[in-house]
Amino acid sequence: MLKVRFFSLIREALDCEELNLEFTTETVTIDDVKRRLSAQGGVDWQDVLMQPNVVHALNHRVVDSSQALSDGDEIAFFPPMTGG
Amino acid sequence: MLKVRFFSLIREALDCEELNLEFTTETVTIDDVKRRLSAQGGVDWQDVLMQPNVVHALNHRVVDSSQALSDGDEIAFFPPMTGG
Amino acid sequence: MSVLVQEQAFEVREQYEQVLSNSPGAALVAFTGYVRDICDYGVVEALELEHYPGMTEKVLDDIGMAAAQRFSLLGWRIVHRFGVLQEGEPIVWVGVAAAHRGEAFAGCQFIMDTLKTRAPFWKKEHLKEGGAIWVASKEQDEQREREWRDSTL
Amino acid sequence: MSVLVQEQAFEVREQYEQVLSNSPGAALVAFTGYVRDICDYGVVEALELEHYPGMTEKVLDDIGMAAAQRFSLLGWRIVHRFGVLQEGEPIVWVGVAAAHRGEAFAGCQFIMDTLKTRAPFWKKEHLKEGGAIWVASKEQDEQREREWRDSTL
Repeated sequence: MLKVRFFSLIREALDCEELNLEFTTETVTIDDVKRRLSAQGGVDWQDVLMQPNVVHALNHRVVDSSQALSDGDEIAFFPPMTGG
Repeated sequence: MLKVRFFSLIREALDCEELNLEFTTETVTIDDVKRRLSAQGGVDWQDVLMQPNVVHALNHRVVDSSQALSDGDEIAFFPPMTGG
Repeated sequence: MSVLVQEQAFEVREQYEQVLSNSPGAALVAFTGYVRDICDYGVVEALELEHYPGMTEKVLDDIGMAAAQRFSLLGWRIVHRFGVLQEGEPIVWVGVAAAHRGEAFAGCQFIMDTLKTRAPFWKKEHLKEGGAIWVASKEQDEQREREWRDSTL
Repeated sequence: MSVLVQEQAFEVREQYEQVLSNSPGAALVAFTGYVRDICDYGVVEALELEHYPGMTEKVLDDIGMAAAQRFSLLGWRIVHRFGVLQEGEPIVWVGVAAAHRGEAFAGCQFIMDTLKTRAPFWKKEHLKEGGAIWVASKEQDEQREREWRDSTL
């Protein structure tokens, strides 16, 4: 199972904080996860997740969207940070 | 009258905190004051006051030793500052 | 050598003590960021700060340790609040101690510049006139973080 | 917008409040300098600070006002102690507030660099092994102050 979390503007736009996704041979990278969520969520999800400035984290570290995944991983999608 | 004050290493070397000097036509600049103090204090005073890094203040502002004086002025001699 | 992420206010004297607790150091530089009263869209009533629990602490710890190594820091502490904060309230406090002031200034600035673009916090400004808007990330902040990466200092 | 020169210790929270008292500002940078434990000649037991009453306050005020103008500061405060201070005790605290963090860091650094070479304070280090020595001014400090004078920032 993959845990997928959404923050800030993306959480609001998708109206979703968190979901679980089965880990399969079709969800090998973060890009695969984005494609699968876009397919099942429809055009609204696609618009949000495919924005060029979406940041991806894997197990609490920012990574490239081509990053390979393992079963049990926690993935997160969020806009650029604005702390401090 | 001119008030002359000494601080830090210079105060210790001269064993003097403060003295008054009559304001005359021969004490027109800070350089004149140094010459007069060296003449009356002897070679020890001359050695201390003629050191190249001595800082001169006139009425609480650092000035050049050629600065012209007025009666009632406060002059001070001290080494480079080391605060902070 | 420590990170504090919390909703509540913090006592500034305690933070100084934390920075100095391990090693005295001769120079301490501390940055505090407060909720602004004005933003691009009007007068700010409150700031809402969302963060990513778990990731936040890890990233702040990485940033502090990187700064400590790069600038020979003798102590450091990063305090960042989340939740709803009123205008004028402190949001973030970063303190670093070093043997010399140059390292302390640079270390504190490095932490702030890096934290701005790397720590998972998101600000939403609630306006006095009503409505709320997510703060957009600034190109200037990205630029500052890149400069540290390119610099050999 | 204020200078405090005193022998006693000071409360850090009060200094923050002083800096913010006139205008909130979104960024505050504060520097604290402490008595070092080691010097070139041995272990430091205490530091004796002599100053020039009357001139000190005037020079610190000039430096603060120059910084305020140059870096658009919204608030500033300079606290400097004199007399005999023990190892680890705070000597100086400089806090500045500005709308943005870049100005706050630069303003605080400018005040420290200028104060080091322009404010009439002299340090004498009392060693644990006995004896005392006047601290020599550093060429590096003079250099830093010159750089601000030559800079157009």
